[in-house]
Amino acid sequence: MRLFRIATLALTAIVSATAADAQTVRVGFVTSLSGPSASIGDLMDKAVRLYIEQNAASIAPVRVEIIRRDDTGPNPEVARRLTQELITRERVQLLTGYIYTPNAMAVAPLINEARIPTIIMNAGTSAIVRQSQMFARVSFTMWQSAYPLGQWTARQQGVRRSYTLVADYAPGHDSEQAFIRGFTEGGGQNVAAVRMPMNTVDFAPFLQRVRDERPDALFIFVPAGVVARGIMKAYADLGLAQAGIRLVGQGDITPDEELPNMTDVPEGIITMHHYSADADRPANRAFVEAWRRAYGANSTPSFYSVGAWDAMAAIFHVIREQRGQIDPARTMELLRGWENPNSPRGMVRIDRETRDVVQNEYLRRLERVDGRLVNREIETIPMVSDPWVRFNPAPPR
Amino acid sequence: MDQALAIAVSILFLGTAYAMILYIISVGLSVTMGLMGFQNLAHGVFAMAGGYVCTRTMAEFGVPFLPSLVLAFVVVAAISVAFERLLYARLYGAGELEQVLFTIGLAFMAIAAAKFMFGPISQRVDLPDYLKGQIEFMGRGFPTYRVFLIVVGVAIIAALWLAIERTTFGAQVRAAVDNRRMAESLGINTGRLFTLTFALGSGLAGLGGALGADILPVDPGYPLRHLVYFLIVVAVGGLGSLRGPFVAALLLGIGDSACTILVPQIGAFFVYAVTLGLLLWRPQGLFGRM
Amino acid sequence: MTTAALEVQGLNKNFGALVVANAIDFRLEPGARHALIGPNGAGKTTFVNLLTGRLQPTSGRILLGGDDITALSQEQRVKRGLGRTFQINQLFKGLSVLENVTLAVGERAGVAGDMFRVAGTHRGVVEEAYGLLERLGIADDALKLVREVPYGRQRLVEIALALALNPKVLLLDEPAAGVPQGESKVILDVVAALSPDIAMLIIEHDMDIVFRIAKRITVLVQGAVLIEGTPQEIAADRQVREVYLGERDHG
Amino acid sequence: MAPHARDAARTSPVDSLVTRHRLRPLELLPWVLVIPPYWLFDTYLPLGSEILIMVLFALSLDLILGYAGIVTLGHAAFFGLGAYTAGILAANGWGEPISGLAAAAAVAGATGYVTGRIILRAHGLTLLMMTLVIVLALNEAANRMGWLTGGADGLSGIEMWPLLGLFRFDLYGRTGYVYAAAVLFVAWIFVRRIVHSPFGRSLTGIRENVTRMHAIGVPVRTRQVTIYAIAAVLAGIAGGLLAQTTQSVALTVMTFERSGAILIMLVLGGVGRLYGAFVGVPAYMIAQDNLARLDPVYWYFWVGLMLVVVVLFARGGILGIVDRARDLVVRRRP
Repeated sequence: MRLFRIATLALTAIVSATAADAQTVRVGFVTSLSGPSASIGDLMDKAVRLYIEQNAASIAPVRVEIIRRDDTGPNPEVARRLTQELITRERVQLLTGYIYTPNAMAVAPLINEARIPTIIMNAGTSAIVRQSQMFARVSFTMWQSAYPLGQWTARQQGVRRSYTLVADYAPGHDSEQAFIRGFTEGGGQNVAAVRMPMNTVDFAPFLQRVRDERPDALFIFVPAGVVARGIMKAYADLGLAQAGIRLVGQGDITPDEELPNMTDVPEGIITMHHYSADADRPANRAFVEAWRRAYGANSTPSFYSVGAWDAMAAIFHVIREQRGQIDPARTMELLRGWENPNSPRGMVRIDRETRDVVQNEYLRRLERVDGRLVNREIETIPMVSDPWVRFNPAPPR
Repeated sequence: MDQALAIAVSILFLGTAYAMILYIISVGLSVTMGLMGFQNLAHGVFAMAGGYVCTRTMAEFGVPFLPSLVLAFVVVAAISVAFERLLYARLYGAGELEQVLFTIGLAFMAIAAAKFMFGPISQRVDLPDYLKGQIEFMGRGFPTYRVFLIVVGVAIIAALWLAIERTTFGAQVRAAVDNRRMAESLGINTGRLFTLTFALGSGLAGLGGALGADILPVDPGYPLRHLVYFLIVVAVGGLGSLRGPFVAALLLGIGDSACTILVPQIGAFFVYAVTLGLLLWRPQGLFGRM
Repeated sequence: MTTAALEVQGLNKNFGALVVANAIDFRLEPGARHALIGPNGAGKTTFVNLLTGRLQPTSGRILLGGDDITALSQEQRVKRGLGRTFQINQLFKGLSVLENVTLAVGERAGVAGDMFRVAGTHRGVVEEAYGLLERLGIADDALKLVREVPYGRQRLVEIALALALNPKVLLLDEPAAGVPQGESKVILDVVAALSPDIAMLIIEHDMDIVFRIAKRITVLVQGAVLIEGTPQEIAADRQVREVYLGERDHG
Repeated sequence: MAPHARDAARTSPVDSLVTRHRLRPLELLPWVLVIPPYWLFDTYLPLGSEILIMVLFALSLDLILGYAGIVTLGHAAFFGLGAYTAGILAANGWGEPISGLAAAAAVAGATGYVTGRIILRAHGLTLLMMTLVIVLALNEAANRMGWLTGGADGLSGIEMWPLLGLFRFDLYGRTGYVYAAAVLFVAWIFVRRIVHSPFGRSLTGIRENVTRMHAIGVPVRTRQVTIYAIAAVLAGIAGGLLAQTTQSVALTVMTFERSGAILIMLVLGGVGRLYGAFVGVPAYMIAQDNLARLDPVYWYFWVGLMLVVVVLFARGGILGIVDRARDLVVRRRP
């Protein structure tokens, strides 16, 4: 029996070697294409296709084949099964995608066992990359933006008391802790940390409470999308801005794609994020232009798209360097320390030690330009690595 | 003391505004469920449709806000007649399970259709200037739109209750809810009555969806996202009642804001606990009959 | 005085201000053939529901074979020998006639809670059910689904379900209701042939049936007992003729 | 029901009822079909395991929905409790699979018993809402107890010990497949026995007519609570299996959506037939696996359409259609 298994494995190795000889690199791409988060998967998928279209020539004669799978949302069992199938049936050499943390966590044992380098496009919980030596991440972490935002807020004149309002789930908890840590380390005092149930429909009572409390700054985190719009609306309705309460948050509360529908939201909201579609960098202008040419003038890429874009850039890099012969160890070596100075988000790097993303965080101000709301970058905090790692050193192996 | 009063006013004001939306959307569900004994889990679709009618007619045809609300009512009521005659009517005698499945199926299809037609992103609502900002009253600011919601809500409720209590149509509806067989034997055409009631209820849901679009953003996920709240209002209020869902909506709206403002740690459990408790205490709902 | 098969003392039931049972005193003797009559809305079905435990009385006592059963649940009353039929069929329409009766027999025999042996192990139960069908002359329909059986025969299944419980007291709620005149005879024959050990209370509208079967009659009007007596006494009573039989004379 | 009655017309009525429980050869078909994929489609084994697990889940739902006639939108609560129980045990150093399943069954069953006692006095919309609210509340509890469940990040660090101390859970999912199949097989024998027991028959009576069941002396609530708890046990085992074979648990194990999905799969196969689960679940999941790949965005449209069509034209689901087709053929023959 054991012999049989060894024989199968050997055969498998030969088969995959032959596949590589054909100069096609097979990449498994797991994201959500149906269900409530289908639009996120769509933003990622469009970026993947656009990248390949633009850069296919750069790896010729090697070709890259993307095998897409739909994990339907935060369903780790589905993501795991699809990944398993991608590895065993489709014989992929690289994996990428993964919007949700539980999905990424669930595939860690698989990629460990099969030794498949996996580049996370989105999932943002700090601890993920520690789950497997085969993970690298090009997206972001909650701490990466919320912590420096806390520090920055503490430095502002007249801001001494902050109030945090986050969606009551793991990413929200991360953001809350990161912001409060940054803010209190900077000398501020957080007066209340309120968590809002995920099914909250009317946010006004939460904001009314904030108004009555009169903090100097209000930090909000909710998942991007309909919820973000609802809470921004309530912020505007209750006149918190007029009451002198400054709103700060991560990019999720003013997502680029929702901005056209956020009417009446007051200018001046400060957000910290690694990407805005309106950023005035040549690489970004080219990216957005190409995007609109391909997908229509009304279509706007978002940070999801940029995560996918840079994941593809990293994948193309390892393919180019190995001339299409993907070796897991060598691939991970290539990913460690990989840099892309020409990302739409500016410089981005995969840390040599942690395999996690290091990138600029941009402080943006919500402004009305030609009658339309944009997140204008006003300050850059260069090359931020995940602060969480510093506060939570990995246990010795 | 002043502080406590201010908090109480906030709770009542915000809770009532929210309750108005919930009630206007849900009352139709209560009446049709009571009248026809139909488990309709697709009711949110009509509210979503109202939201789309309102936002799209404003965006594409420049219809002003108030007329677009009327349009939402009329268009959704008209669509619902087709639904009722062609689809729902076939299942009046059917079992609970069939009705549940059928209406979930409709909701799924509506979600996909909405996504296909309007895209995945929520709709923008351009309120007229006179509804923006805040109204100063007794030295406090109140969001104008929520004041408007309460005023319009009260007007609609008054009109609705008058219609049901004072008109022949209303009398027929009440008779049919009480005892369908009896009503039929008195020569009331219950089939037509169902259709009209259904249209009225769905139209109101459409209107509620449109009125609420600024607070509950309209997007394809709408029908399922808010379904639980609509159902809670109906179940807690009691089937076939006008007053029941109103009390339930107020309880839910005000209770939820009170909980949020006073003890946010309890979070979502408040709604669940209250619902379970009330249903255990009165399985037929606050104002439902056995 | 012998112990009554079923006795009711000062039974009251109100729904809010509406009084549906008003100080009812009533005795059903062992082996009785007793009829309960009264105009529409007199509270006959309510009375039956109070007896069986579907409704709880506001006050008063119900005794079965001398034991107070007022606080007992429907199930417990059935277990003590109180069986009933319904005015409108309450059958398991999607099951066969034999299965219908087998369910009742199995329940009475106390095997129905058995979870780990297949139903076939209890062959005696099925045989008893089939025997009952033979006795009532509906064995031919044993394997038909109830909903495929004509209404008149469904009424017999209704009675079979009650008999399967070996009741000491049987409440028959309009056993021939809804059955065409020609077929009702079969049902009445069955009723007439019931064991004399069973005390029977028949709730009826149809005076022919009442006078054919009942040895005693109680008249219920507006939730209260108007009068009780032999058929002759009732037929002769002026009050009864006014409130009840009167309708027929004029109709 | 009808086909049995017809088959038996030749024997005596009593015999036909007494022998109803006998195994018909066709009933073994699922078990024959389970075997070949192990060798033939070995890269599909993870999907296979998931199908087997969902069949078990649907089977448990059939007990309360199809047999006892209780319509619930909260059955995923028990699935989720089972998944979290097995998962939390394994993530905290107890990775033994079988005892993990037993724990999952116990937790889910106890919850089923308690909630059943509380809510089963209601019916209609009220009952529906209570089942719904319970699953929502449990989901929220799991979300907020991040220290135990991992919250929205999912439960990570599940490490399973080899099954029976011998078989490691492997990359291809072979062990998981055999394990799931074996558990389902045992559960099937158990469920089949219950369905054909006097107890099971009395459940059918409750579904068909509660009023009459009361009138023939059936302790209706007790029976309903019993079967509700049994179904909860089986759902808990299914959830535990999912956690163990996929070594992951997330909040989505315990949602209204999952309750709805399993209901849809069961209805697609056919309710109250014992084998509806075996037909509906694979049909749905294989269709989803294929269709969703072609046109994932509008998958929900097709699911919705399927539901509407089943309710309007094919109430017995796929098995109902098969029955009717067979009736047609049988009747045509002289």
